[in-house]
Parts: sequence; structure tokens; C-alpha cells
Amino acid sequence: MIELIFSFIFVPFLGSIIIFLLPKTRSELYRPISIAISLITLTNSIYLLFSEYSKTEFNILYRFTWIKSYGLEINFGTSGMSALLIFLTALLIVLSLFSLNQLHAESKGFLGSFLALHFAINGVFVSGDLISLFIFFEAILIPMYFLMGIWGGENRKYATIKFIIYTVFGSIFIFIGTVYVAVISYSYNGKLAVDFETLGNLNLTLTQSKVLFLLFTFGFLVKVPIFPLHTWLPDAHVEAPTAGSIMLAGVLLKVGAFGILRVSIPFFTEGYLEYRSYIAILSVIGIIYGAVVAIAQEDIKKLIAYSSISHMGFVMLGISAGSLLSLEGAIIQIFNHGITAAALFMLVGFLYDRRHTRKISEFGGLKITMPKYAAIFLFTSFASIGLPGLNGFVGEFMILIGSYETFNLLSTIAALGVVLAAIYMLWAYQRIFTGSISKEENKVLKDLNLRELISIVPLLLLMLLIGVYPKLIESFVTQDAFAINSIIKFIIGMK
Amino acid sequence: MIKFFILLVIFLPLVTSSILFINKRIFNEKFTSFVTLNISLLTFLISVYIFVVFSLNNYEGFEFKLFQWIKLIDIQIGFSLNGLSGIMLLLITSLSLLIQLFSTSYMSEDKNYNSYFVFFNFFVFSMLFLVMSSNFLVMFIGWELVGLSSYLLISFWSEKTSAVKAGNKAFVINRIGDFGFLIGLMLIFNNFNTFEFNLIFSQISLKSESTLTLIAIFLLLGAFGKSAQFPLFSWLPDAMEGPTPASALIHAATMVTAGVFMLVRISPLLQYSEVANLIIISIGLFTALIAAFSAINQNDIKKVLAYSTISQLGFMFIAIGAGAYVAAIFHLVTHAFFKALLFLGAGSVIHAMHHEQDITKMGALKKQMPITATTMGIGTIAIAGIPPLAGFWSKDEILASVFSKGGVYYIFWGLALAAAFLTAFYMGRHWLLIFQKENNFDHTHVNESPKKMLIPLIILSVFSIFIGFINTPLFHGLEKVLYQSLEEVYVTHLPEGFTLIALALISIGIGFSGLISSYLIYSLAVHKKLDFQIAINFITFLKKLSLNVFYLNKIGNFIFVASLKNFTRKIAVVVDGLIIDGAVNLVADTFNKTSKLTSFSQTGQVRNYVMYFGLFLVLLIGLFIATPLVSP
Amino acid sequence: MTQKRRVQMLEVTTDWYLTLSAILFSIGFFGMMIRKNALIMFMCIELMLNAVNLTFIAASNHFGQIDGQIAVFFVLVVAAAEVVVGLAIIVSIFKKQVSASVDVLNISRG
Amino acid sequence: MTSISELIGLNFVVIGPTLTLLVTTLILLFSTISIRTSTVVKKYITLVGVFATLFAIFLKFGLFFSNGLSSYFSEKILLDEFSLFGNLLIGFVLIFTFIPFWKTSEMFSSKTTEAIILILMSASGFLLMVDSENFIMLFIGLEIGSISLYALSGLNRGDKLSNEASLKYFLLGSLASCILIYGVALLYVSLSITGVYETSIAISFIGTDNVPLTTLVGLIFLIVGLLFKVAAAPFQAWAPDVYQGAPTGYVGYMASVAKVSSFIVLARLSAVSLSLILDKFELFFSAIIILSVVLGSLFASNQTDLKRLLAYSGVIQSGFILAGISSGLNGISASLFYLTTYIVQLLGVFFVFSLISGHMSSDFSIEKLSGLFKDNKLLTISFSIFMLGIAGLPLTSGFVSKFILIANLWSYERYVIVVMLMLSTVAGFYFYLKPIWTASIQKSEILKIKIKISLVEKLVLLILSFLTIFLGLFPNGLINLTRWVIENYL
Amino acid sequence: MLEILLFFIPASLIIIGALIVVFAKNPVHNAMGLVLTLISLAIAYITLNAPFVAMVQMLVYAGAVMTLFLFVIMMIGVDKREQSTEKIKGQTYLVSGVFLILISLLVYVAINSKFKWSLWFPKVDYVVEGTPQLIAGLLFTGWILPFEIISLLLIVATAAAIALAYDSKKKSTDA
Repeated sequence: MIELIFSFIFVPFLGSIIIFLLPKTRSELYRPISIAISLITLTNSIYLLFSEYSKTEFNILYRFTWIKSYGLEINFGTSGMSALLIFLTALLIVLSLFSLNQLHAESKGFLGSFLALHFAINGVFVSGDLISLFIFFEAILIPMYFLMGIWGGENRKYATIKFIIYTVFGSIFIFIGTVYVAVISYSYNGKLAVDFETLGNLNLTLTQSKVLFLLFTFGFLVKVPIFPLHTWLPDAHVEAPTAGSIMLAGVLLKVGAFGILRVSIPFFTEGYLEYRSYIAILSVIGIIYGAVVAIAQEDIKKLIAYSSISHMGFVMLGISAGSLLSLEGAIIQIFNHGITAAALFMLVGFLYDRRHTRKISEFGGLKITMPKYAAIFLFTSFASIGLPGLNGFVGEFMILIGSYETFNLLSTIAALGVVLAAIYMLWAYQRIFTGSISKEENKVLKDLNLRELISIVPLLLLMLLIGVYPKLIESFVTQDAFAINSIIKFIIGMK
Repeated sequence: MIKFFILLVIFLPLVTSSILFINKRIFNEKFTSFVTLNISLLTFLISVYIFVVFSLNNYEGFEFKLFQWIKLIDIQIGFSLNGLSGIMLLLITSLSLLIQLFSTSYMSEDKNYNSYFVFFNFFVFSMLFLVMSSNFLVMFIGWELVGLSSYLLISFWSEKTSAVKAGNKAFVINRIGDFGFLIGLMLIFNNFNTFEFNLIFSQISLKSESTLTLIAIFLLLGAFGKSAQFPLFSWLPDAMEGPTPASALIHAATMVTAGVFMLVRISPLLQYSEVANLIIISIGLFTALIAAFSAINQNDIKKVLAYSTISQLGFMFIAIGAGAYVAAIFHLVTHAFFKALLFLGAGSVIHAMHHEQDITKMGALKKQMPITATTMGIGTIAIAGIPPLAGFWSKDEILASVFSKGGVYYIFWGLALAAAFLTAFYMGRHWLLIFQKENNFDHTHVNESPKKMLIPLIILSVFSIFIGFINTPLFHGLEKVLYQSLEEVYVTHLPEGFTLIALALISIGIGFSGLISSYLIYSLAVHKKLDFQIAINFITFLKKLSLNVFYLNKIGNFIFVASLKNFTRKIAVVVDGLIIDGAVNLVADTFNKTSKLTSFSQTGQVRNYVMYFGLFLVLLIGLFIATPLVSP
Repeated sequence: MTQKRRVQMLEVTTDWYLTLSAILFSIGFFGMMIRKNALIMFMCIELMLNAVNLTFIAASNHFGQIDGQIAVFFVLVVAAAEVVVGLAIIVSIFKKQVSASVDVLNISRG
Repeated sequence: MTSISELIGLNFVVIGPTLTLLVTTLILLFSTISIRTSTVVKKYITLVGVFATLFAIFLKFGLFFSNGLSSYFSEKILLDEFSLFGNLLIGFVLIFTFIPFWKTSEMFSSKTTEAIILILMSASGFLLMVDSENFIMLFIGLEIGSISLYALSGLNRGDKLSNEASLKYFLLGSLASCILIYGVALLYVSLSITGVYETSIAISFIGTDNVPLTTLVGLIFLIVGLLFKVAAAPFQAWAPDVYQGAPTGYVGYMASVAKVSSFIVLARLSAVSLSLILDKFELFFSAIIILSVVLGSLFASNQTDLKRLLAYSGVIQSGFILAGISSGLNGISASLFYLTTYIVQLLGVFFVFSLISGHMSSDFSIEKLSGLFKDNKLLTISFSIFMLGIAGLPLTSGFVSKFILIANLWSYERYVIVVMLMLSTVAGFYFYLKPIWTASIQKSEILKIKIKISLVEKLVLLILSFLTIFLGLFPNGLINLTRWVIENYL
Repeated sequence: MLEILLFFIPASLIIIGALIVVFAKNPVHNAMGLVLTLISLAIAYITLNAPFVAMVQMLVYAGAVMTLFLFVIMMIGVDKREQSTEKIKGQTYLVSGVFLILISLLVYVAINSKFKWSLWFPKVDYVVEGTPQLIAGLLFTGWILPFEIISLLLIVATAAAIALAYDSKKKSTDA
């Protein structure tokens, strides 16, 4: 089993090294090789999904003494949630490798750093202690820096620096929190042990857990991002290359929520109970605000970015509500939004490859020239609107139903986001695809080719499958949700 | 066995649409129509079989689960067969069959012929899904799917921006309704911990009325959205941008009645909440009046019908509000038939006039297209409520049951009568302007539509003559069917004996007077002969008012469309750009400015450095000496 | 009596020498800050080193040890070595711009 | 009847490294003055000398393990963990300083001899400084080191910047050593002692409460003199100008060796001399740390010259290291780890610079990096690794050192310091990423000559970047070493 | 009384010399001021029972070092007098402030430590004359290592001076 866990970290890492070592002349080999490598990870992750570890709450499978004299360990483990997210990552990596346009597909650096990104993200999901979590959390930045910096848009420097600084600023709080909790655990058991089992057994005072919760949660919320801390997201999305924004929207935003579920709530529950209502308020503001701002956007990517803010608001609402149903819904929503947002960005990327613009006003009537594309886009938009029978509905429905008992007013307001989502998505669809073709360039656009279809269709199937039969992924998240919820219940009971 | 058949009925249309969707290329129009017609015929037959079986074990409803949807809270995908759903089943399948038959020739020269039927069958599927649902979640899913398919069909001609706009409008307004429905679901789940209708209804008596009222009100919002009641009705007239047969099925017969269906389905819950009933009846009445009044001066052949649909739906809501659930369903059924008839007739007229929809440009068509004229005439009479046609029975039953509630309901009854009168009036106008009124357009090129169109018209007209007899005061067929599903509901019953006769006579009179007055005005133009100057301004004012639907659309547009755009743009630019992001950038800029200022101190003058050296040395020693004072 | 006290008062203690060296040191520092001629700044450094020497000598006298005086030796040698290098630097600079003023040496800054 | 030599404690193994360096220097001197030896021969002489020095250092280890903590030459030379650690670091620095000569010996054959001599001598001086138990001894060692550094920074005589650098460095440096020796004098005058251990003994003898003010001020002067050498704010003013002016090939050596020796001495001071009265100095040190990180970040964030940028980042790093040193023994061990990792990165960065823009060039503007990635991948990657290491990104040694340091500081409850350090880290990402951007992403406007790298230099680059990564992944050994340094004092 | 004179005369001379060094415009005068300071320091050393150090001071400083200084002054040229106006902004005020604080601080420190002495390290009542014998004795036993290392320092100084000032190559490169 442990080999499997390691394979998630090392296969992409070695892969990226291999890519870097390939000869410059054989640039046509880059894409196949990297796809092959990431397919290995994908198969492994599917195997993990079917293994017994995907039905359990988190448990550490491997311990590795890192710094003896300080008693620091590096731990790896997995849980249903991790397995699901690892699968999501692997899938998105493979598909976005398919979807790459020629320019990116023949660039060593791009593919190499893409696989490095895969390595870092997997590391976050399998890490079993705060140190490794932080290390991988930060390591994500390096490949993203190059992906955005080298292959980004015109204004990429500003966006990249902003992204990096924002995230580093957030993670500084995580860092201080890690140090703090490490010192506390030193006072308990004489070593700076911060693995998740030790943390579970620390009995912190109220103030300690409050402070720690705030430190960690702030750091993660920057990544989510929650309402006032979101401004890095639109810039980053707009400037990043397509594959970059696919990973950004599909997985990186989830890392924040993942961290909160994995660290902040289980270990600092008193603090969580203290402050969750504020988080809930912020996330509801985010839901409405993101949708409202999305309506006004002229740039397709920006629009989707703001819609991501709105959808992640649902996730945070579910997390802060903390009921069994809402937690499960939140995790499911994490997965679903990963798929939907990734698909949307992929589609925008296809359009961008053809027209090299993302301005909505540049298009119109595309349904005539590229009907397949239009149909797929409509399908995906309905998935993201949250139409029953598609995946977007499941998570949001569970979250709303589940969070009602905790925050009845807030969840009622949050339901409004469903309406707004319909407004901005359909309006965008109307402006891009319907009506008669106004611009000359749009008359000659080609419809999706086979490669692009291959890279988008699995996502569509997944959307439909999950929408019709959500039990499929529910089984993976139940245990985690149950574990977290039982801790919350226990703490409430103690009070 | 029956379970299998039910599943078959529900999913056959989906199969059809997916077959047609998958191989667009291979199938030509003939094959498409072959597939869709045969499968829908099959569906119809199966549903008839189901209904027969159902009626044989005297309307004993039953339900079954398909599979578990979410394990945690045990939400099942399940379906149920009872009187209500049985009736709807028959209604939907039969109408869809007829209308598809009509469409095969109506849409024949359309280039997206195939995908039209894809959407159409998908709609049928989702509607059946909705009506056969055995719990709220399934109903909600069907509810949304119906909205989706109506969106698809309205914006079918997507090159027309107006069509797409109408589609968006329909979807968004429906979404506003669904928002209410969703909150209703949240309330229901947190009060009952289940979505199953039976479990909920069984424990209703334990809950306080306020809770039930709250739930009912939020569900009502959904019903209003779907059934185009007062605040949320403006999408239906715009929806006429879609193909006419689609309008016939969706925006006349079936989908818009989903709200009524839903309210009747939750009637066990509804009956406990006085407030909800009052809201329903008053909104229904108001809608009925407004819509009827606005229908008078519409010139688009389909818009008139749209408004009349709205007002008829208003009647159904009145019935529900009055607790006459059977009457509501009865009117639903009858209305479905004659409204479908009218729409199809309009369709054939439009087809004959080569997509000319302005009725003032028509007139005296009854020579060119006699069959269409007669069938539409039947429809008109039926909706006007002239015995023995269908409309009379249902409408009369509604009015009677409202009357029988007594008290404040007398007023409602009076207003309802007024609405009935207006109905008869504008329908008469409609028919006359199209077929009767002589004017100087030459319609020589116009000629009768092909058989494929006429057959459905004839069948439907037959239905709209006789369907009324399923539930006369003498023979309560419908009540028997619905008995089991409305078991624990108190249904308002008709008054007995003389009152009933009197009410019947009154309503008949109303119907006749409406038709006659329309005949006087629009055919003989009496008002020209005897001129009453006094009222002329008032009348023009009324005309304007009804033409613009009390300016409700304009106001709505102003508030919800124009101002929403400006508002969002302001938010995006000011709040997001300037305030939030500005704050972030401000920090960065201050840092940069400070660093620039600081770096001036690095003058490169060595004596300066020496001076810093001394200065800080002194300061530090001072600080050090001060340490005991500073730190405790 | 009073005389005695005055004598008592005016007994030369080590503080006096320390004060003297402190003043000398400060003057040297002061000079380094105000003079522009590298050479003279350099002399000021010499002054400061001598202040240090004075302290050492006074201390060794106070404690009756020799170590202080030996320390002076080393300081002295260091001073000499510094003189050598410093003068070499000044000369090599003077070859380029014919002035020993340090104020013109501000190319690298910011 | 013990011989006088035993009485004094004559022992040549203790000063072995210094002697070997001295011998090497003399051989080089004579070989250059008398017979015109080819540069290759010089190179080999140097190399042999350096490795002999390393050998001598290992001999010292042997001596230490036999004798334990001991002082020689009648309390002038000390043999303890700090001195051994310092020796090791200086030996490391020496090795990685002499590699550049492989490339440049042909170009600058006239200068190299002097440079080599100066470097070797300064190394011997700093070795003495690290070893010295007596403050006057320390002063002499410091002077030997600094004087040769003054000359080294002015070695590029054709360049105005270089002259200016040497003069500034000289004037300020000698001022600093004046202050240092004045501090020693005050110490002597107040307690009649000039030794590291004597000080602690005397303080414990008279009690921490009534330590004379003169002593404390003397100690402060002493510390300030050392702080000047490590370029901690507010005594950092010289550093950027000197780094900018000095020949690029030597800046790495100048910076690292001065930092190493001064920090080792500071560490020993706080571990031994000040151990009893460390709390008295807390505010003083805190002020210096905060000034260092704040001023350093502010200055660094709008630099266009990379050598200046590195100087200011050095200021920040000094703040970090000082934070550990000033807070206690565990902090000291953390700081030593930090110091080591930082030295590796610093040497690496300056090696990259010297490879890019010649060995004797003075200023190094950021444009020189533009389009480097196209030109030379290895250089760019290793440069990025070093920079990220200094910035403290995980998977590099910088992160581990920061983490351990912060953890220790937190356990010492110096929260304000921790917050300031962290903020400076955030700012650091801003200005460390800029050169990486220029090197790896920006396209170059001016086309420049292809950079050719010899095998040895490739090897050095690889070793240094490997070390940066390796210490980030498996820091265990080095941390154990640093723990061992402070173990006996706990 | 005598010892007071023996303190004050050299002290005042030292200060005067120092002030000349700082304030005189002509480099030669500065040098002379320095000489004055050094010589009077030597006198002070003698009064502090350090005759040998005084001798060395005379020889090395007033002799060798000052000669070097004068040599360089001659080389640079006396005639160029530096302009006395202060160009750097705010330097004057800060300098004077720093100067005053520094001097008062140091003097305070010097005076302040008196009572500590009287407590812990009272002035010894015997006198140790810093004769060559004594010094040599210490230099060649306890201080042997520094004494040897000093030579290294001198070599460094020489090498540095050569490295900085000796340039035969430069001319060739110029030409």
C-alpha cells in the first residue's frame, strides 16, 4: 500500500525529471511520454479508489524520521477524501495534457513543470503531518510560478507576483501556526511532533485552539479564496495558460478547503466552533458577491473565475455548518466543482486557441459554426448552474439542506446564488453562441477536433454520472465527513 | 410488472431523444418522424394499459423505489402511481402523440428538424418524471428538467436573439420560482427528515400551522414561477417565440400546469394553512383578471392564447385556493385539450399565412381554411364555457365551489365571473378577427393546411367537446379517480340542487354575453354606430393599458434587467476593482514608496556612513542603559 | 584641613585618564565625521587608537599588570599595518582623481 | 618539573591550519617574486595548501577528541566546538573560493597571485580569530583578516567603483575595529580581564546584578565591532557599496568568511561570556534584529544591482542568525545551521555571478541576467535554487533553517521578533523572485556572448545546488553537528 | 601637586593636538598636531609607569608612522586645501549632536565605573614599572603566539600594499 502512496509523489517527480532530460530534438515525444507517466498515476489512483483505504478516515501509513534531534517526522497517509482528490488531480492532469495546444505540447519546460505541479499537489493530499503539508503546499508555487510566468498572458508579471505574494502571505500564518503547535506538542511529549495522530491527542486550551484555528484557517482561506481575500484569483486565472487555470480552478483552490477539513476543524475544534459563524457569513457574501460580479464580466475567464469564488463559497458554507450532511456535501462539491470549472476553462482554452481573445463581445453566433462546441459548453454551463441530474446540483443541494439547521437564514440567502448562477452563465452563453455571426473571423472557426473531444468528453460523462448516481462518490467521503462531524459533536457535547 | 411498464413509459421518450440525438447524421426526416411517432404511440398505449390496470384494482395507488440516490439521508429515486399521476400520464402521453403528429408536418422544412424532436421527447420524459414522482426530490429534479427543456424549445431558433432572450427569461424566472421550491425543500427536510410524500403527509398533523404555512408559501413561489402566476408570469407571453406546437404542449397543456399539479399533490399539507389558501386564491384571481384584460388588445395570434392560458391557470389556482382540488384538476384536463386545440389551430393558421402572426392582418379566412376555422371555433366556444362543451363543466364547477364557500368568497366569485366574461369576450374577438372580419387583404394564396395537421385538430376538437363529461354533477368520474390520492384532504363540494342550477345558468349567461358582445363590437362594429364620446378617452386608455399589460413588463425590465446590469457593473468596478483590490495594491505601493524613501539614506558618502555609525552606536547604548527602565 | 581635603580631592585617579581617553576618542570620531580629506580621517583613526592605548596603559597602571602595556604593543603594530594599507589605498585612488576628498566617492549608492 | 613550553601550552596542531596557510602563502610569495612560475604551478601549490589546511583542521578534531575543551598558548588559543565548527566552515569556504581561479587564472594571471595570497592570509587571520580565547588575540586575527579584505576589495584598480569600495571598507572597517578594541580596553579597565572565559568567571564572581556599566558598554562596543563585520543593520551601510565595487569573484569569499568568523565569535560570546547576563542584552539585540530585517527588506526591494541586493539580503540574514544567537543555546545551534546553509547559497550565487560577468568585474546589474535561460540552463536553474534557498522556500535548505530557527525563537517566546522575521520573509519573496524572473523568463534585448563553463565549474555548481537541496531534504546530519556544538554548554 | 601638573599639562597638550588634527586646514599642520598628541601621550605613559611603551610610541609612531604620513601628504600635495563648506545635508547638526552625546556618554561611563572599582578592584598600592625586562619576559612566554602572529600581520600589510599600489601591468594596458 505504502508503495502506492509513494508512487503518487515520486512518479510525477521522476516524470518531470525525465521530461527535462529528453533531447531537444525529439519535441514530438514530450506529450506522449508525459501522458504515459500521468496515466500511471491515474491508474494507481483508480486502484487506490478501489482499495480499502479509500473507504476510511485518515490514517497514517508511513512514518519517516526527518530531524532526529528535534523529533520531527514526515508522515504519509491517506483517506477517502484524499483518494478522491488524488483521482481528480490525476484525471485533470491527463486530460489537460491532451488538451494542450501545439505550442505548449512541444515545450519541455511546460510539461516538466506541469508534472512537477502534479507531484506537489499529490504531496499535499497524502501528507500526514503539518510539516510535509506545508512543504508541499509551498512547493506548488514553484511550478505555478513558471507556468504562469513563462506561458502566461500580457499582464502576467503582475498577476504572478500577486499570486505568489498572496499565497506566501497566507502560508506564513500556517507556518507560524505549525511552529506554535510544534512547540506546544514539544511541551507535551518532548519532541516537535506535528503528525496528525499526535495533534489529535493534544489537549489544547481554549485560547490556544482559537489562535491556532485562526492562524491555520486564515492561511487556507487565502487559497480557497474567501470573499475579501479573493482578488488574486481573477488575475491569476486570466493570465495563466489554459492548463494552468484548469489546475488552478480544478485542484489548487481545493487545497485550501482540504486543509481546513484536514487540519483546522479536527484539531482546533473549539476555535472552529467559536469562529465558524463568521466564516459562514463571509462565504455567503462570497456566494452572492462572486455571482454578482461575474454577471458584469467582459472576459470569459474572469467570469468563470468569479463563478469559482461563488461555488467555493458553497463549499465553505457547508464546511462551516459542520453537520454531517453539509460536510459530505462540501467534499462532494469540492470534487464536482473541480470537474466543472476545469471543463469550462478547457473549453475557453479551445476557443482562445482559435481566436486568441477571450472578450465576450468578440464572439456571437458561434452555434452556427461550431455546434458541437456550443452543445458541450451549454451542457457544462448547466452543470455549473446546478441543474438536477448533473453533478453541480448534488453538492450544493446537500450543502444547502445540511447547513439549514445550523445557519437557517444564511443558507436561505445562499440559495439565491443558484438563481444568479443561471443569470450569468446563460447570459454569457447567449452573447457568445446565439444570434447571427457579427465578426468575420468567427465565420471560419473550426469545430472541435478529435483530440479536444477526447480531452473534454470524460469530464462530461463524469458530470452526468455523478449527477444521476451521486452514491458513486458519496461512499468515498462519508468516512471523513463522519470523523470530522463526530469530533464537532463531541466538543459541542463537552460544552 | 406494472412497475416495469411505468418505468417504460417514463424512460421511452428519453430513449427516443437519445437515439435521435446520437445519430443526427444518419437519420433523415422520415426515419426521425417514424421513430418518434411510433415510440410515442407505444408510450400512449402503455399508459392506457397502465391506467386500465390501475382502474381495475379500483384506483389503488402504489409506489416503488428505483435506486438510492444519496445514502446518508436515504434519498430514493422513486415513482408512484395514483389517480393524479395517472390522469396526468394519460394527458401528457396523448397530447404529446397528437402534437408530434402535428409537428411532423409543421416543422418539416426546418433544418434542425431532428433536434426539435430530441428536445420535444426530452421534455415529455422530464414531464413524466415530474408527475410520476414519489418524493419531493424527484419532483424537483423533474421540475428543473422541465424548465431546461422549455428553455431549449423556446430558444430553438437560436439565430433569433429575441428567441434566446425569451428562453433565458423563462429559465431565470423559473429559477426564481425554484429558489422558493429549494428553500421549501430545505424546510421540509429539516422538519420531516425525509422527502417521501407519504411519510410527510402522515406526520403533518404533528407540525404547527406556522411551519406548514412557511413551507407552503415557499413551495407556492415555485408553483407561481412554473405556472406563470402574478409576479412571475411575464415569461409566458415571451415564450411564444418558440415553435407553435411546442407552445401548444408546453406553454398550454402540460408544463405550465405543473404548478397546479404540485399544489394538488401537496394538498394534504396545503389544507392546513389558511394563509396559503388565501394567497393562492387572491393571486390566482388577480392573475386571471389581469391576463384576461391584457388579452383583449393583443394582436399576436399566439400572445392572445398565452394570456388566456395565464388567466385559465389563474382559474385553476382559484379552485385550489377554494379547496376544490378536483375542480382544479378537472379544469386542468379540459383546458389542456381545448388550449392545445387552439394553439394547434393557430399553428396551422400561421403555417398557412407563412409565419404571419398579426391577427389584424388576417380575417375572413374561414373560406380558405374551413376545417381550421371550425375546430378553432369549437375550441373558442369550449373555453368560453358554453355547454355542453368541456370548458363549461370545469369552469362552472370552479365557480360553484368558490360560491359554496360563502363569506368573502362571494366577492371572489363575482370577480371570477368577470374574468370568465372577459375570457369569452377576447376569445370571441380572437376568432372573429382571424376568420370572420372582412378586410381588404387578399388571402387567395392562403389555403388549408395538410392532413397531418388537420387530423390532430379534429381529434382534439372531439375531445374538447366531450371530455367535460368525465366529471359532471351527475357523474363524478374524476372524483372517483382522485379519491384515493385526496383521501385525507377536505375537498370543497358543490352546492346541491337549485343553487347549482342557478350558478350554472349565470355562468352560461356570462359566457354567451361575452361572445355576443365581442360579436357586436368586432364583427358588426356597433360601437362605431352608437358613439359615446364621453367614454372614448377612457376606452383608449384602457386599450393602451391592456396592450401593455399594465406596463408590468416595462417596469420589470427596468428593475430587473437594466438596473441589474448597471448595479453589477458598479460592483465589479468600484467594490472589487477599487476598494478590495485597491487596498491590496495600496499596501504594495506603500511598501515600494517607503523603500524608495529609505534608499535615499544610502547616499554613498562615507562620512555619512560614519555618522550613521556613531548615531546608532549612541542610540543603542542609550537604549541599553535604558533597558532596565523599559523592560520590567 | 581644607587644603588636605583639596589635595584629597585633587588626587589623580585612573578616572581622569579614562576621561581623557574618552574625550580623545570622541574627538577622533568627531574628526572622522567632519573631515573630507581621507588622509585626515585616517589621522583621526590614529587618534582613536591612541585613546585606546591610553586606556590600556591607565588600566595596567591601575591593576599593576603588564598585560595592558603589551596590549598596547599589538594595537600599535596594528595601527602601523593599517597605516600602510590605508596610505596605499589613498595613493592608488589619488592616482585616478587628483584629490584625497572622500566626498567625490559616491558612485555606488542607493 | 614541567618545561616552559608545557607551562605555556605550546601546541602546533591547534594553530596547524593557520601555519599551513602561512607556509603556502610564503611559498607562493617567493615563487612569484623570485622565479617566474607559471600560473598552473601556483594553482597547484594553492590547492595543495588548501587541502593541507583541511587536513590540519581534521587533526584539530583529533586533538579535541583526545584533550576535550582546552586552551593553549596560556589562554590565547581555545580549542572548543565553536572553533572547530568555525574552522570547518572556513575550510569549506576556502575550497569553494579557489575553484573560480580555474577559469580566471589565464586572464588575470598578474592579479591572481596577490589575490590568492590575500585570500589565504585573511583565511588564516579569521581562523585565528575563531580560535582566539583572548580578545586581543581576536583583534589581531580580525585585523589580519580585514586588512587583506580591504586590499581584496580594491584589487580591481582599473575600476573607480573598486577603489571607492576599498576606501569605504577600509575607513569604516578600521573605525569598527577601533570601536572593538576600545570595547576590549573598557572591558580590561573594568574587570582587568581580556578573555572569553575570564569574563564569564569575573561576572559570576561579582554577581550579575552589579556588573559595572563600563563592562557592559565595553561588551557592547566589542559586539558592535563584530556586528559591523556581519553587516547587521544599522551598521550595514558599507556592505552594499563594497559588494558592488569589489571584484565579483571575491565577494562571495569576503562576505561569507567575515560572516562566519564573526558569527562564530558572537555565538561563543553569547554562549560563554554573556550566558549569565544575556537578558540584559535582549532589548539591544532585538533592536538590531528588527532594524536588520526591516531596513534590509526595505532597501533590498528596489535594487537594480544584484550584488547590492545580495548585500541587503545578507543584512536580513544577519538579522535572522542574530535572532537565534541572541536568544540562547538552542537558538545558537539553530543559527549555526542557518549560517551554514546561508553560506552555501551565498557562495553559489556569487559563483554564478562571477561566471556570468567575468571574475574581476565590479557592478552586476539585473539586466545581465535577462535571457539567461536561453543561454545556459544549468546556470539559471542553480541560480534559481540558490535564490529560492535564500528566500526560504520549502525543499531547499533555507526552509529547514528558517523553520528550526523560528521554532526555537517561539519556544523562547520572542513573538515580536518572529512576526518581524516572517514579514520580512514575505517581502523577501517579492525581491528574490524578481531576478529569477529576469533570468528564467524575461527575453534579453541585447545579445551577449555565450557563457562557456568548464567541467570543474559545472561540478561546483552542481555540488552547491545539490547541497542546497540535500540540506533541505535530509538536514539531520548537519543539525546533529550543530547540536553537538552546543551540547556541552547546556 | 606635581602629579596633577604631570596629568594636566600632557592632557591639555593631547587635547590641543587632537583639536589641531581635527580642525587645521593644512594637512601638514594636522600631521604636526598628531605628532604633538603622540608625544604628549608618550609623556603621559611615562607618568603611568610605562616608560618602554613610551619609547616605542616615540619611535614607531612619531617616527615611522608620521614619516609615512608626511611622505604621502607631500605626494598628494599640500597646496590643495579641501573646501570647508559642508555639502551633505543635515550632516553638521547630526555630527555635533552625535559628538556631544558620545563624549558625554563615554565620560559618564568612565566616571561611573569608579565606585565599582573601589568595591571590587581597588587601585593597587604598589607600582609595576613597565621595564623592557618585564615586558620581554611576558612577550616571550604568555604572549608568544600573538607576538609571532604580528609578523603575519605585517606580511599581510606588505602584500596588501603591493597588491594595491604596485602596477607595472596597468601602464601596458593603458598604452
